[in-house]
Amino acid sequence: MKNYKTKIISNQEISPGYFRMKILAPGFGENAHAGQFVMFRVQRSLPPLLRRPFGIFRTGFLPADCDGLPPTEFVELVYKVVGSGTSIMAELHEGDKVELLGPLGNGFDCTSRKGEKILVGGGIGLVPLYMLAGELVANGCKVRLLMGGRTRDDILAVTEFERLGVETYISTDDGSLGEAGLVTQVLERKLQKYPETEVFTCGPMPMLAAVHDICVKYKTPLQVSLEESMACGVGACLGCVVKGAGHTEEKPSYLCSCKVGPVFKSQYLDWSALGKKDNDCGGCA
Amino acid sequence: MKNYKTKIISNQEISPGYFRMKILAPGFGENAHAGQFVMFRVQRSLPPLLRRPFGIFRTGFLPADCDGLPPTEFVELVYKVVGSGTSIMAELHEGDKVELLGPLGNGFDCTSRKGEKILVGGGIGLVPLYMLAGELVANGCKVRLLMGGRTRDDILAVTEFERLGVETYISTDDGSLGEAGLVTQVLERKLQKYPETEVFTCGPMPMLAAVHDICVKYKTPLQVSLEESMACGVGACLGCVVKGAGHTEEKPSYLCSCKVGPVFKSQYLDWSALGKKDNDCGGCA
Amino acid sequence: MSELKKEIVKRPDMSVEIAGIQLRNPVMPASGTFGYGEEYTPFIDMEKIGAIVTKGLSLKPKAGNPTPRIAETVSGMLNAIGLQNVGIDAFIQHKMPFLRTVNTPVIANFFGNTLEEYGEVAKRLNDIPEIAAGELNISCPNVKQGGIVFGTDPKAASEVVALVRKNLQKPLIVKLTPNVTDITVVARAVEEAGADAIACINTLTGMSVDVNTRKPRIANMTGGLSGPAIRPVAVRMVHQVVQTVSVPVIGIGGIMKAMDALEFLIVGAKAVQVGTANFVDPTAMISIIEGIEEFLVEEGIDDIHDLIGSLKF
Amino acid sequence: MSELKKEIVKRPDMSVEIAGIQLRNPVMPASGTFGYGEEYTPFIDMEKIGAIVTKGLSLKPKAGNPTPRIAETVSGMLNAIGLQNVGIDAFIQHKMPFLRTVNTPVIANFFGNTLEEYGEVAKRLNDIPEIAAGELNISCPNVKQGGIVFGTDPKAASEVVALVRKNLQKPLIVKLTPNVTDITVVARAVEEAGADAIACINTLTGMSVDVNTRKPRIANMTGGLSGPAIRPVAVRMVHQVVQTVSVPVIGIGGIMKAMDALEFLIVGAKAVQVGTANFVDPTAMISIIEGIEEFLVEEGIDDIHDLIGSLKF
Ligand SMILES: Cc1cc2nc3c(=O)[nH]c(=O)nc-3n(C[C@H](O)[C@H](O)[C@H](O)COP(=O)(O)OP(=O)(O)OC[C@H]3O[C@@H](n4cnc5c(N)ncnc54)[C@H](O)[C@@H]3O)c2cc1C
Ligand SMILES: Cc1cc2nc3c(=O)[nH]c(=O)nc-3n(C[C@H](O)[C@H](O)[C@H](O)COP(=O)(O)OP(=O)(O)OC[C@H]3O[C@@H](n4cnc5c(N)ncnc54)[C@H](O)[C@@H]3O)c2cc1C
Ligand SMILES: Cc1cc2nc3c(=O)[nH]c(=O)nc-3n(C[C@H](O)[C@H](O)[C@H](O)COP(=O)(O)O)c2cc1C
Ligand SMILES: Cc1cc2nc3c(=O)[nH]c(=O)nc-3n(C[C@H](O)[C@H](O)[C@H](O)COP(=O)(O)O)c2cc1C
Ligand code: FES
Ligand code: FES
Repeated sequence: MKNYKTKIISNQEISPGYFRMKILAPGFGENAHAGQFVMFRVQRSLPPLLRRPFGIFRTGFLPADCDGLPPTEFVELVYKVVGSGTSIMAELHEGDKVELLGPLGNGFDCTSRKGEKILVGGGIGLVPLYMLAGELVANGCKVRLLMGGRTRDDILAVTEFERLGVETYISTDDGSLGEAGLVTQVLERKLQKYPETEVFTCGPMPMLAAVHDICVKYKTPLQVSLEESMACGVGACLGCVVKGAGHTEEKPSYLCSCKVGPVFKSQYLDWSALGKKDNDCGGCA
Repeated sequence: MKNYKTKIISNQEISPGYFRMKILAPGFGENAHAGQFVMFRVQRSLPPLLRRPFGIFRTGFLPADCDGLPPTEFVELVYKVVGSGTSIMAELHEGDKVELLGPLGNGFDCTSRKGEKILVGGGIGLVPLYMLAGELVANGCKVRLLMGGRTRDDILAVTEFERLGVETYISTDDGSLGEAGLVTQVLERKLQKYPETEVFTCGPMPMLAAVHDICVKYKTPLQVSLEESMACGVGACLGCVVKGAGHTEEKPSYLCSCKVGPVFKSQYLDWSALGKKDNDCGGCA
Repeated sequence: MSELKKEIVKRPDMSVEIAGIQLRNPVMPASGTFGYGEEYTPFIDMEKIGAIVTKGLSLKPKAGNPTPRIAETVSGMLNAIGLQNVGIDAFIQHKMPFLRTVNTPVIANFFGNTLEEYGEVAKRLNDIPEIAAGELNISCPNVKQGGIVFGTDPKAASEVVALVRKNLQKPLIVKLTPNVTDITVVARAVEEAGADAIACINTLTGMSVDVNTRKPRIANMTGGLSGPAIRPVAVRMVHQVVQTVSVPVIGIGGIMKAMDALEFLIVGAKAVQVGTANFVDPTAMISIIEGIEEFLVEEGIDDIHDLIGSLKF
Repeated sequence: MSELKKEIVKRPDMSVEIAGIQLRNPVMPASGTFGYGEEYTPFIDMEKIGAIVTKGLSLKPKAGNPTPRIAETVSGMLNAIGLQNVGIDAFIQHKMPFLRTVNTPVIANFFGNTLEEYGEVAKRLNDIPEIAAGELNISCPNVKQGGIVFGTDPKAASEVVALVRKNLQKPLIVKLTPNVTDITVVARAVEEAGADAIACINTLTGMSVDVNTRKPRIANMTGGLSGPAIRPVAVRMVHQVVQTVSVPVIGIGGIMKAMDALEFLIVGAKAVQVGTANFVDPTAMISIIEGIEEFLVEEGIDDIHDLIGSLKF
């Protein structure tokens, strides 16, 4: 975990509105695990004020330019342009200075090696699953990836997942790629077929909630990666909390999603509250 | 007077820290007079919040690209990088969108055709004098330009002034170009030699005050162009006022420098107050 | 939005009534940022905006504060103009002739240096038939009460509003200062004293120092902070006031674009005023009006009243 | 600055004393933006900053508000964390072990839900020898007085400060809320009740609406506005308080870089706290300390006390 004051190696649009950014980051990879994230400072000047959190797509080394020089280590992000910060990011170029805090948080737990693994990713939620797939495959697991998106443009990096040796299943809302329909329908079929499975998911909250419901139904262990608004990313501001299982007004339980998460075992979360905004009580700061 | 939503034709560094920016502005020239200014919107997003005022260096037409097409009209600014806004301006490129309000204010009064004219410009204060020199020469006046600056880098557009047929005299604080010393010393010599003269000046406030004192001493008519902080540039906010001659606490006289000025006949200003900041009284807005 | 859809939908009704004045849409300039209207004629069509609000007027001409009077801050600006204005007589003589030619309601913002003066200006406004309403600025120090600002004390606020209410034979909008512990207390006092509408907020008092000269960046030392920096405070206060009073509320503070204006309308402002944004872009109000209209169309709302106060909480 | 000059000048004295605590320099984190210190150890050297200020502590653990708790605004952010904290017991058990290892004064920010609780927390702080001082946050609603915030009422503020003063055998810093009509009245009350130093400002109450969902952008509806947007208000209030009280004042609000901190020092703050900037750049405090030192060298100032309060007006 370090604050990198570094620069961009490349920043390319890979699908309409989706970008891949390679950033110089010596020493980053050895501490990074699948599911962790970085806090990215878009530019030195305002706006935006706050850093933006992004999952780690992968880490690696560029081939050495000249003999004798060490190869260049990088971290790679994949991001979707959704607002002010990501719009500015899309305009950045090779050589532009950026700052990066990471790797942060707790990633996926890959210690359970038995059985098969199903990864369910929706849109930009595919990002942390790439590194996860790599680790699981390396562990010798059979990995199936269910990719969901609104249209074919939202299905990212299929070839790269397949090169890892992952079996991919694609569904899109409009049927423009793969099966027409929701990724959760595919999940249900797969769980019927492969009951001894562990599921990992990342994506929009309605999808996560549906995946959770299905896994409860099939008694399948599930790990989810959440996206909460974050200010600090290091557990200092307490802005990013989610309600833990058993949270009540009287005995509240808030878990820091930047520090305990962003990946949680699904049973530790309060699913009745997740994804809903509520305006309970007052308070000062 | 119009709000141009337009684009940059070119933006080049002409001396360390000084830039020339040509901006597409159809119809601008016919209403523009020497000494008027524009309110320039640096970029559509923050920062900076407010527009920045810049004098008009010149207006003109680019040669037509193709037969039959009308030539392209432009306005040209010359600016010095001093803070946040001008730093961002220095990074702009051909084709970048910008907004421009102008031409604004009252420029130099060139109606008096008798005698000789002396123009005194300090640093970036040379900007409005270029168009003025052009108008005066066109009127058939003999024009002498005293150019002052800290170093040779602050002396702008000498050749262009000379091409208009202007006699130039250069002084720099460090003697790196022309005479070593202040431009006001040269002014005093010239006034002794050519008593029947009208003086026009623009530059830093201490220089303006010194020029005013000399002109009072030699009973020479003087027009000065002032630089006050401006928010609106059109007389609406009353942020840019200067004290008029005869201003007192009891009978205060504030003149809008964006509307009545930025060029004033020197006798209408309260020189005891100019260039000094004072904290007299309270008030709400 | 597709061309087809644009044709089918009828244009939503954007008109609102504030204190008995009918406005074609809820967007108007904030006092002091639009001069006396005429200054902006080269840039925008005065008959497209909801109303024109004048610079604050006083009985006698007022010279205002020494300079520098303005300074930019992060996403905001400080001003201490000191309420410079031509005075009510010169206003009638030199500014009304233009305003009479425009088919848009004119709201005269005004203030006094003493309680009596407030009353006097109100009376003078009665003589000008083309003034649709008065907007009372109570963010001024009460000279008699040792400089305490009228608008920060519910009793003083109530007193000045009651007096003006008695003297003014036109709708009365009262404009509140945000520099108070509890704006609802002042809002309630002002409503009870007879305000037909409430406008808020005026500027937050701020200060900025030039580190190199070690002097305040405006001569008056402190000034009023306006612009996008203050918007969250303004939205909060407008929401509080809407929840407190039953007269219409005009929302002001840091509105730069349509989305910003919509925040105020959603919390319940019946109209909005645009201030600092006029300096940044003299056509800002037109873009805001168009943007609100487009939003209503996209949301399938026929009448802006269905948007006003639609906050879900 | 030339290399030569750098060698010749001796490093200026940056140390200041606040309420009897000696600080190596006047820069410390603002409560709630630095966790319990340990969170930032990977990024900055805790022994380079003037002090460590903890997240606000209460007698019992406090869960805080529902989410979303934070939202970015123009050059600022809103937060409604709801004072979530581990409580004083867990603080002693889990957070103090780290803080004991650091050779930097630790200031414990604390609050209570009732008057009594304020007093109790103060007592508990006496048990922790490594806590250099208490920083009393009076920006909390007084449950007994119908939710009126302690810090907005000079009487309630005075009462809570007097009680804490009696119970706390350590220097007492009192942190003021800016959401008041006249901060000097509260500052004076708090000084008279026994504050050894005053810190200001806490956040300005604000609100922001998501136009598309028509919901407040934070669950608690309103939140505290911090960051560069509020700096002009903070500088103004710090200046006012410095002119009013004789105890030292700690300036807080929107400090992002050395130039910003210098504004506060020039108006008379003896130290500054850095809040939101820690999120933007975890090394911000180090840059600020270095920047202040560089400014002193360039201005030929040997002792920071010659800068403090040097405003020309
Ligand atoms: C742990 C984590 C990992 C993430 N990984 C990725 C990723 O790999 N690729 C990717 O494209 N996106 C990722 N996101 C989401 C990404 O952070 C937001 O899309 C981004 O912050 C939006 O910034 P903006 O300025 O463009 O949008 P804004 O204009 O700020 O807002 C647009 C939308 O983004 C949401 N948003 C804004 N700020 C944040 C924030 N600090 N945290 C979360 N949501 C926010 C807003 O609520 C709003 O709905 C991740 C989020 C988290 C918490
Ligand atoms: C009528 C007029 C004509 C001008 N013509 C030219 C010109 O032709 N070329 C040129 O280089 N400069 C000109 N200036 C000055 C120019 O406006 C400022 O240099 C510019 O606004 C600084 O912007 P900034 O953001 O870079 O600086 P900032 O970071 O904002 O401040 C740097 C300095 O510029 C001053 N400044 C900031 N805003 C304004 C403002 N709105 N008006 C005046 N001064 C300001 C500040 O007081 C400060 O001293 C003119 C100013 C006026 C009033
Ligand atoms: C330069 C300037 C002058 C102002 N003059 C007045 C005034 O005369 N009367 C008044 O009630 N408000 C005055 N205001 C306050 C504005 O009307 C408005 O309440 C405030 O600027 C907040 O809105 P904004 O953020 O959109 O600018 C002035 C504001 C500015 C910036
Ligand atoms: C996320 C967050 C949490 C905060 N928590 C506390 C707190 O527990 N106690 C307190 O006194 N102030 C708290 N504050 C206020 C800050 O200490 C500080 O007064 C305020 O943020 C203004 O400074 P800034 O603009 O530098 O952030 C908090 C601020 C933020 C942003
Ligand atoms: S983002 Fe600050 S605690 Fe998680
Ligand atoms: S700049 Fe607004 S009145 Fe001159």
